[in-house]
Amino acid sequence: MSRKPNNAAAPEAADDIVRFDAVSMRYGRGPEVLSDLNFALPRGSFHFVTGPSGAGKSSLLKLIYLAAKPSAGAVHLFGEDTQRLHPSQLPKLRQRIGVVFQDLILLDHLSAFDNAALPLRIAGHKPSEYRNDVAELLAWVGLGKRMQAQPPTLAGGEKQRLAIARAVVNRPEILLADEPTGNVDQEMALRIFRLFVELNRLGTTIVIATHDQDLVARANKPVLNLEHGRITALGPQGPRPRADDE
Amino acid sequence: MSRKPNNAAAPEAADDIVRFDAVSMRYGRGPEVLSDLNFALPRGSFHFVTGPSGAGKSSLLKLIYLAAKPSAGAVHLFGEDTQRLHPSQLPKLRQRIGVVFQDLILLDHLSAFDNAALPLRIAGHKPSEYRNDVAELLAWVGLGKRMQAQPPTLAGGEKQRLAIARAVVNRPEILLADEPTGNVDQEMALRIFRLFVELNRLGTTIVIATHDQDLVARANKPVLNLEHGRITALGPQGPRPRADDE
Amino acid sequence: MSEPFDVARWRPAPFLPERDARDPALIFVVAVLCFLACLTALGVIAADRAAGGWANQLTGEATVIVRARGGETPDAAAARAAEVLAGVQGVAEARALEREKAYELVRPWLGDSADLEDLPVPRLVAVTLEREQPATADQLNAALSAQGLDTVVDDHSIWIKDIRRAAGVVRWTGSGVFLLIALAAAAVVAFATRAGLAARKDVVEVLHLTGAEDGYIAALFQLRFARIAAVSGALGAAAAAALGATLRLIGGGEGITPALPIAWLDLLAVLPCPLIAAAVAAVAARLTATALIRTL
Amino acid sequence: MSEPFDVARWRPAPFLPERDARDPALIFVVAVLCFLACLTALGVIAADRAAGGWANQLTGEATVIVRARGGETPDAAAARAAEVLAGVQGVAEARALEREKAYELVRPWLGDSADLEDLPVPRLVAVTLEREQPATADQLNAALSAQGLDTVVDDHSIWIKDIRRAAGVVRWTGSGVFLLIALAAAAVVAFATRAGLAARKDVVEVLHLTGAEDGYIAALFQLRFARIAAVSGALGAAAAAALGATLRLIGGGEGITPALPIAWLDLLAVLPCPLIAAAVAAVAARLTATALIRTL
Ligand SMILES: Nc1ncnc2c1ncn2[C@@H]1O[C@H](COP(=O)(O)OP(=O)(O)OP(=O)(O)O)[C@@H](O)[C@H]1O
Ligand SMILES: Nc1ncnc2c1ncn2[C@@H]1O[C@H](COP(=O)(O)OP(=O)(O)OP(=O)(O)O)[C@@H](O)[C@H]1O
Ligand SMILES: [Mg+2]
Ligand SMILES: [Mg+2]
Repeated sequence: MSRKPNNAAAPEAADDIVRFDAVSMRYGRGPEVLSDLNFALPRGSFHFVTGPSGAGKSSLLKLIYLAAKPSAGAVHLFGEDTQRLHPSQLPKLRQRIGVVFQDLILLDHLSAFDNAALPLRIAGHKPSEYRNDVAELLAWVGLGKRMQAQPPTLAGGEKQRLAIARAVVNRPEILLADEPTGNVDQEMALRIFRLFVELNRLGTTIVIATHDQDLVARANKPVLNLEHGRITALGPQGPRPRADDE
Repeated sequence: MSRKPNNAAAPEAADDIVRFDAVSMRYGRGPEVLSDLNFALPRGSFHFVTGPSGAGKSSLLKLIYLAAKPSAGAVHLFGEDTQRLHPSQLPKLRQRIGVVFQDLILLDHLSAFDNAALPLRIAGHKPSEYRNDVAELLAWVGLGKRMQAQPPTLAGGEKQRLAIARAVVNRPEILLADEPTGNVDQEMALRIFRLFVELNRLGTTIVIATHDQDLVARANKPVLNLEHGRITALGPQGPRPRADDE
Repeated sequence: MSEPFDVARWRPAPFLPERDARDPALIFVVAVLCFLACLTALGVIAADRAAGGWANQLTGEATVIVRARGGETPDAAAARAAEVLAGVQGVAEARALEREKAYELVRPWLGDSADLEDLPVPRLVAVTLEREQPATADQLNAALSAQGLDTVVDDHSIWIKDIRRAAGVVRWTGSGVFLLIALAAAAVVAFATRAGLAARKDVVEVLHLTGAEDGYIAALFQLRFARIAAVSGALGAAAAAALGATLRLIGGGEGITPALPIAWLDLLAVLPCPLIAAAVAAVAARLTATALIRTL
Repeated sequence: MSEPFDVARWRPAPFLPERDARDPALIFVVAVLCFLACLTALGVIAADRAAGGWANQLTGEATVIVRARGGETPDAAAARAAEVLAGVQGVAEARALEREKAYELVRPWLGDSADLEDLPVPRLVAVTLEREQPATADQLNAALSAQGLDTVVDDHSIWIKDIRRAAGVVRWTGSGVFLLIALAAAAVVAFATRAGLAARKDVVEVLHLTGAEDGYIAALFQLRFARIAAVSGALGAAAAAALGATLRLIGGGEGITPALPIAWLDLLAVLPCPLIAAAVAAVAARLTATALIRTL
């Protein structure tokens, strides 16, 4: 994680996949929930975002996955200023990002399998090409026997794992996970973390917002701590050009 | 927690608020997710339910809050066999139970305040009688400034605290909480736990399903561990006639 | 956000979002259905009343053409026929018309030049029938031929039959269309209720699990749709009444076509529309909601 | 649950639940609207064709009654009138009818006894007018009186005006009702789309955030409702055609009332109904969905 001085128009690093320049954000006419954020995430990095409830973790992720717009400053994604892009260009960018939403948002009427395969379908791939991969992934997250089940019939932890499967199935360039282990036990949390590490090794940039202090402590990855919408602390590794190789 | 021998028609203890007699449960024509459960929760007790994802924790709670029926055996609630009750009697029983659902289910179009006040309204109380209590409770869980916000505009942890407020606002005789601290940090988790203990002290019987090993370890309360729908272990305190006083 | 929240002024918000209840498309659809239903009702009423009036008028009278036979003069034959007819059961009055009446009918064909007095022009007898049990053409004929009179009886029964048939057709198709529209309105509401429940499944589930009675939850939907339907019904009825009034004003007592005379009083027929619409909606919503809540 | 899941046989399920698309109430409502629309269309077509037919028939001909004047015999007057008329601009043919035609009309009034040969019974001249620019009654009258003929011209223009006026009323109210029904159908679909989007907000949100284009999402709703509307339209059209056929069978070529003669060919008018319904639904759904997706 490379921290930049405020208001400095630093030349863009070619391998910064995400860059925030003096970004502030508010919902509607509410107060600022994020204030003057400046940081960059190099391609292939792995970060945690921590902070108390309401600090702005989810809001920060929303800016990256293009579900919200900054009220000030610029969010750069894949080297592009997201504010300058035409709305019609956004879908293609979104297809390169995988997200585990904090409230999961699974499609209740589709099977677990269909839910997991969704990003591949949207991206226009053929079922015959990907169905085996999807099945393998679902088995890996422990849903091998529940592939035909609809989300309302899944246990809380099963839903969470399904949401994770959907987020990673497309081998996204960036993976954003918002509290991905809130409903699973420690063992499963570690298993999921290992999946993320594996993806990271294959090149995916990873950002995880979490309250799970255990996981953060064990993971030994750089941490971005938010309080009241401001960055207050950086984790053990500080700014780094590349994520470590585990 | 008082464990009973299988198939024994033990005379009902007057102060068992929940009693499972050889209870099994399945969804539709699926496999059994709970098998042959026998236990009783004395009035005023405090229990954790633990176990891996999919073990049946939520299903067990659903049987208690009357959202599901056993496929075999009998669930006794407030000394009544729930199977023998006429459907028209169930609403009154449900009003005596507070539930924090695993997926929260808040009413998106109502304010946080209205959401929290809902059980009191259903029970037929007058707004003027309870609105100050509701406001106080919301302030206590840290939502004092968000009382007018609708759930979709709340942070994950805020939603969870709102769901907890709604569950306890009615001073229920039984409080069931399904993973109530999955989205909050350790500090808030402890705060919530203290709220539960306080309620327990005032007489509420409490059952919490959770993966939070930290919380369970710290709490020093009896634990009911499920694996594949069966009770495999009881926590440190074993069967107890009354919950401890902290 | 930091809007100040005044606890003391808090009032519980409705469980179902108010904005759902104001869907303009739904209101429009139900209003159109009510409008069509009212229009149908107005049409049936007007047609029925017109047909009834005509038929009544025609039923009350008959005309008999009397031709002189043998040495009898036409006038004598007509007088005799009137006498005979007056004696028939079901005849209130029979009156031989002045010869001029008969001449009037013939004159266009013969021109002024012909001396009609010299010709055996038939005479007319006007018969007024009793309201309750009017004599039939057959009865009149029988009585007349029994007295050796050469007559043609026209009791308008062919016309009456035609009018009655047409009125029957209008009444039946009208009722059918009306019923169909009512069913369609009920179906719209049933659909809207189902959609509303689907969209607010969370509301229903939470209320249910918090201990609300099924009837209480169903009543939320029932009330909402009854209110929407009442508003839509009022709109539709008002539009139909306005159209009716316009037709009445343009066309006078005869409406825009003489076949459909609208009376001012007919317009009152739209009054129950909002009530009926509300009732249909309430029933449809209640049934739908109860059925869905049962599945919880 | 333990149903075996065969990955190799997996096919992607539709993004919008199929069962939503089969809501019987929605199908019924749209079908009823289509039925009413088709009925309206059939009625308008039949009435229009009938009116057109009558008017055409009446426009093509006129009848002139010729009375002899001075010493001329009726037959001579009629022949002269026919000659005069044939020379008028806009007359295709004029033919004096045999005297029997005139006698037929007079006989009921005079009885068989009268010797009509002795009377100055007027004669009839049948005039066939030119299709393109038919002569008016005034022109005929002028030509005839210029030749000193005592005639009455009946070109049916009063009837034609009445028929035309009635047909116009039927056409305009029919079109109005048709349009209203189409609008109602569009509103139903708009409402259903909104309800569908509200109930499946999650679907829309997930698809949107996963990188689906807005048009792709809108197309899901558009397609679904177009399909529902097509099915409903087919049902409504079939019902309307069946009713039309029944009327035609019961009433013969004249329909159930002579005023509404239905032709077999008219029934084909219901054919475009499913297409129109689908188009209206597709447009309504697309507009509604796009507007809502934009707010994401
Ligand atoms: N859609 C919204 N409209 C208005 N305010 C919002 C909205 N979403 C979040 N907020 C507010 O913004 C602030 C930050 O929310 P955010 O969800 O980013 O917090 P968070 O750090 O993710 O918290 P948590 O750990 O509880 O998930 C909170 O005060 C929240 O109430
Ligand atoms: N409505 C349902 N229909 C069918 N199967 C269900 C349903 N709900 C849960 N299940 C299945 O029953 C089993 C137990 O589920 P349950 O939700 O009780 O687990 P849990 O212990 O609460 O897990 P978690 O910790 O992940 O919340 C799981 O295999 C789940 O898939
Ligand atoms: Mg969050
Ligand atoms: Mg659970």
